[in-house]
Amino acid sequence: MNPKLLGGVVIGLLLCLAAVLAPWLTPHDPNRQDLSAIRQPPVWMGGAWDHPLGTDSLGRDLLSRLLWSARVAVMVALGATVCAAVIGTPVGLVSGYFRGRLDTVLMRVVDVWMSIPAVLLAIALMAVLGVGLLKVILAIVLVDWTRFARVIRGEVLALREREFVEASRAIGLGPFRIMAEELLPNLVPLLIVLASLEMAIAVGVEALLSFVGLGVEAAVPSWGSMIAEGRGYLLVGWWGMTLPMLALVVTVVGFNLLGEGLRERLDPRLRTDAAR
Amino acid sequence: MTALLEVQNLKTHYRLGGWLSLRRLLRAVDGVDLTLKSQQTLAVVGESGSGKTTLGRTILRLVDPTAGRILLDGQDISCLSQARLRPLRRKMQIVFQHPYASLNPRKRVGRIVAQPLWVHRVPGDHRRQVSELLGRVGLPASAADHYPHEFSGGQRQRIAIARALALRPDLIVLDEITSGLDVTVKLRVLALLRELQAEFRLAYLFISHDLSVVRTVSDRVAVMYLGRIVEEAPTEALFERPLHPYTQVLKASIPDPAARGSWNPPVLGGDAPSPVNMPLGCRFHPRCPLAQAICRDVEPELRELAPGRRVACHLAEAPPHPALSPSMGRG
Amino acid sequence: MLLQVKDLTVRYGGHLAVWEAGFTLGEGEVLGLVGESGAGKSTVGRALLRLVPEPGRIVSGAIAFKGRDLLGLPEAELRALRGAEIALIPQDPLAALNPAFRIGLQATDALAIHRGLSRREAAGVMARLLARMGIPDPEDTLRRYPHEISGGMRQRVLIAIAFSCGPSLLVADEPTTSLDVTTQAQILRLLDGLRSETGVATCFITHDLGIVAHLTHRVAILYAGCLVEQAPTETILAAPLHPYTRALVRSLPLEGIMPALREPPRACPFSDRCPERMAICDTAHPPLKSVGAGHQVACHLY
Amino acid sequence: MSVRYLLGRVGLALLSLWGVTVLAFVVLRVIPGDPALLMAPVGASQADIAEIRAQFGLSGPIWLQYVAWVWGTVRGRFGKSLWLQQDAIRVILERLPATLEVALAALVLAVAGGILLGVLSVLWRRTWFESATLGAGTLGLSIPNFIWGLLFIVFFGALLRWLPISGRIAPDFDIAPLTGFLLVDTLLRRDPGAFGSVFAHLILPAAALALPLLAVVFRAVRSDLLTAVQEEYIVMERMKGLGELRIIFWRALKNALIPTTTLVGVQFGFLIGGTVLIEAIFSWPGIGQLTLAAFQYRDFPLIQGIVVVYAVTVILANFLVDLAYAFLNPRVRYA
Repeated sequence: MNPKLLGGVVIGLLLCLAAVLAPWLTPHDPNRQDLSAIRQPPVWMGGAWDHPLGTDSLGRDLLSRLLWSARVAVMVALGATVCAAVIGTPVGLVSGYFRGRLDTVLMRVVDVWMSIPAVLLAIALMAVLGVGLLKVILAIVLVDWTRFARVIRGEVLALREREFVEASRAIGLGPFRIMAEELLPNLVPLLIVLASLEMAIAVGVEALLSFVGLGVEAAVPSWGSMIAEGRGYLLVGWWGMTLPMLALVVTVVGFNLLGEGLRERLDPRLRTDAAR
Repeated sequence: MTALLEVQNLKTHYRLGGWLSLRRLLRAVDGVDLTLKSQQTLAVVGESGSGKTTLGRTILRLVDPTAGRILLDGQDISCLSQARLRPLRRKMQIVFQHPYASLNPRKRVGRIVAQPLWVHRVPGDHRRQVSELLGRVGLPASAADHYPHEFSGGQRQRIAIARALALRPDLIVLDEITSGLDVTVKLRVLALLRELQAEFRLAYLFISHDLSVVRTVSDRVAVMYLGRIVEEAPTEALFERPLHPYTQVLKASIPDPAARGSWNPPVLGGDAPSPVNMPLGCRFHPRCPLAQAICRDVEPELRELAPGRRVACHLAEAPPHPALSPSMGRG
Repeated sequence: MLLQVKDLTVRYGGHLAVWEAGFTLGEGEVLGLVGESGAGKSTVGRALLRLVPEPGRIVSGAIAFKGRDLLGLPEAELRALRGAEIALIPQDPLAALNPAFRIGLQATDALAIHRGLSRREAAGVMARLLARMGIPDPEDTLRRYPHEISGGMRQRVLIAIAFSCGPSLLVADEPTTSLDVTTQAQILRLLDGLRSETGVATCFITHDLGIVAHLTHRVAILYAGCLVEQAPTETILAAPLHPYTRALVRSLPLEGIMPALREPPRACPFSDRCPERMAICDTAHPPLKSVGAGHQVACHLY
Repeated sequence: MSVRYLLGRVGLALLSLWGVTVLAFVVLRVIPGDPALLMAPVGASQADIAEIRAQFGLSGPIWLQYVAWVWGTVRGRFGKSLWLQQDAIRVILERLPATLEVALAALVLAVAGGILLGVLSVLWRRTWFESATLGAGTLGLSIPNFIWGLLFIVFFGALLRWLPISGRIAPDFDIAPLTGFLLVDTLLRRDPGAFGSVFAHLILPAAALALPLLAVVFRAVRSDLLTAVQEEYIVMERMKGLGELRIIFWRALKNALIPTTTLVGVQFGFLIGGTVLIEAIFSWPGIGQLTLAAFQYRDFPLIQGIVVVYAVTVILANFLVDLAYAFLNPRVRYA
């Protein structure tokens, strides 16, 4: 296992662990306010062990909130990635395999989709849909399925010219069976890498949306909203903003490392940069 | 003997360019007639751009023809839908040029060779059939459990041959199958093909750019130039006395190791014109050393100069002695 | 001796591409380096220019060119030799021309660097050279991009580049493999004409014995990175000694495939395909032995 | 580059533009149900809603609504901003230069920096520099640009206090807008002090915006260069006696830039989208900052205008990228 992959897997496992075990690991209810203990510093800065990472300006325990936020991150990452892949992959496959007019139309749609900046589209969708975890996932999927469609199509265009695809046509396989049996297995490495990178993007977008108040519900802790809240008292308690930021950065970098590590291991020649 | 495959005035044209760009017509195959009898080998020889590969794929309907007829066992398959074509695929198979691209890298050899069997719902124990096929092409039965990348180029061509044989076809199109192989391996594969032809009663359409390979395997040779057949003859007759100027140049261009010091290849004017802008008249006339006025204006028909010998050249004359009888094999 | 190669060993990552190959090349001589793909012939050719592609590395040996040790030469001095004293004609003319630049720029590099000509002067020289090679409108060709001319034309351009500075050693690395037969014949004729005119010593890498027969004076046969036989061309064609050479010359099919070379070789690399295999073949690597006038063979039979 | 290619690209750009109007229309109108309700301020009466409906042509069949909307869009009429009570398109155009200024600065920074780092990391491969830039590259492209913005504010603004973190120019300068691009305006006015202030204000937001793209460009240039230097034609350049520096900077780089260019085209959308948050974070008076407010106030005309202007910018940028691609790649006629 290369170091990137190792780093990615370790971070990913820790994140999943934190997400699954959050209810048992956390010392406090993440939403319990304690106005008698606001903006307490972490222990290494003279805080009390009761709140190992300190509290925010409403006296909520930061460690608990961070761990609960990990749940949101994991759900968004998995949900959005799976859905985007499920929508984008068939579009890319069909478009690349049949080419011709269908391809032209589908790719123009993707082009148009991509000419509205992703952030703007996500914000617009959230403004229209209203806040909520499922809606965040939906917005990310609506924005990001194009990424899968484009990259998969590019790969299919190259694969379909390979002689083994022609060989199965000569045997008498129909187009959809060729896609399922000949093309899809060859797309698996690319899909795995794309999915890891997509998870990083999804976590980032969720944080961004929550940061501007268009993400998950206010009652659900999320790194994005924690960053936004912490920003207000930056000068009196830097940890309020920095700790969730750190968690977010580590997570995103972790998923990226996972993607790059997987690429190096599965197929170093994969071009996935266009997917970002 | 009746013809297994008969191709009449076959044309495959491609449109180049698209929306807003200049539309041009690439005439890859442009009026080909040929006949292949069962259990015989017809070699189609040509340089790059001659349309030989497109011809092979059109005959198998991997590419759709623009015009003309393809008769397989007397049945016209040139207009059948892909669904109607599917059962007929048992009769005709293909082996491709690139041993590294023609096998799906993500499937084990066993599944690759068995694929035609289950696609066509062939009864019986597929595993056993696969090991028999592998054994027949000179590979151990254990090869079925390995992936293609574990094999050398020659071995992969054998796997591809085994896959083509699985349905017991009558016709196999061999598309440049030896061009990526080293000489000693190439000779071994050619020998295998000859053994299999007798055993499985196969007819081969052997597509190649290499005249010297063709000589050892084929009964008849058709020489293609820019989408057309310019000469067709029994193999030995063609090598002894090529009648078309292009065939003569082609033959003389190959350096023969046995005749050291006496090689003096003929000079052709320039490079081959492309199938996109075809010259008027005889397609070969801009490069032909013998071209005359008529060659610039009139496209020559493929004429039968002697029994079994057809040439598309205004100037070619029948050989002084009658050629070998047309259906007799390699001399 | 113009070129003297001794015990050349090249390694690619974990495996050996060439093992202790040695040969010489006199002024005006043409040596054919023959072998199948993967036998190490191209690697030897590139090693002569110290251009073995990564991760390849010349591990040991010596290459003396006009008495200078090429392997010990600093990079700057080597650059002064490349393109001027030693030239290369590559295998695939499309891959060997940069698709993003006009042919004129690429064709005048060598003249500009080694002869100090301006680009304009160099283009003039190049145009005359191309005209002599039968290119109808050389000025126009120089203005084009590589993808706009045919394969035969591209190879003519590369040959012109190779000859432009009057080299004394030419490495021709399968220069016609990617071309059609009729084009190949013309390019070979052209190349042979230029060679005999300039008298440049040539290392001609090929797998085609027909080309060897007509263009070379001597032949070295490589198998799995080892030099197995070396002799004047007539001798090789008329009386090959090594069983592998015999299979090549007499077009005999061989079972099996060429193995990757183990290090150091403890057996004859050809033993498992050899029709005349003996017990010793599996236990000892046969050294190259002299068996006649300029004829050497590495086989336990002799 | 042929006229045909140019025409084709113009056609594609127009087609995309048309598609954007459909998409914007669909997303903003069809999905949520009644747009008039969405637009209406909280607690609006039925009469207010009816008036909104009339003002924006929200009654009648959907295709008629679309036609009316496109017709308005073509003439740049999005209506009056509900929040600012001004013509929406004027508000947007007034603020557009600020957004373009920071976006262009970021683009230049990303492309120039990315290419430079890419070339250097190939030139000095197998040294500490390569590993350092590779690590930084992963970090650069992993972290979303609003996080970069916040980090910069904390470090360079709050802790080190090196650079300003809010606005386009220090309040003590008063520059009447000419072009709207303050870097240009201060130069035209020959006011070096103001220019310095504008420049200082630009650095952090532009850098935050640029970093992810810079990392992408760096990695693309690097990997394409590494591919190129293994190519036979680069071996031939070495063979002709060219030096390594010259080969990488003058020959291989052009080959590497061809695929990189397309990538920059795809990525530009992300950069432009990034301005929404970066402007909010740095109180940058452009349309990005306007966006969040427009959504907050449900300012429908303003939102429409912003979406269309952003899309036009991206489409235009992609068009320019296509031209650059054709310029670099002699093989392209019409892909």
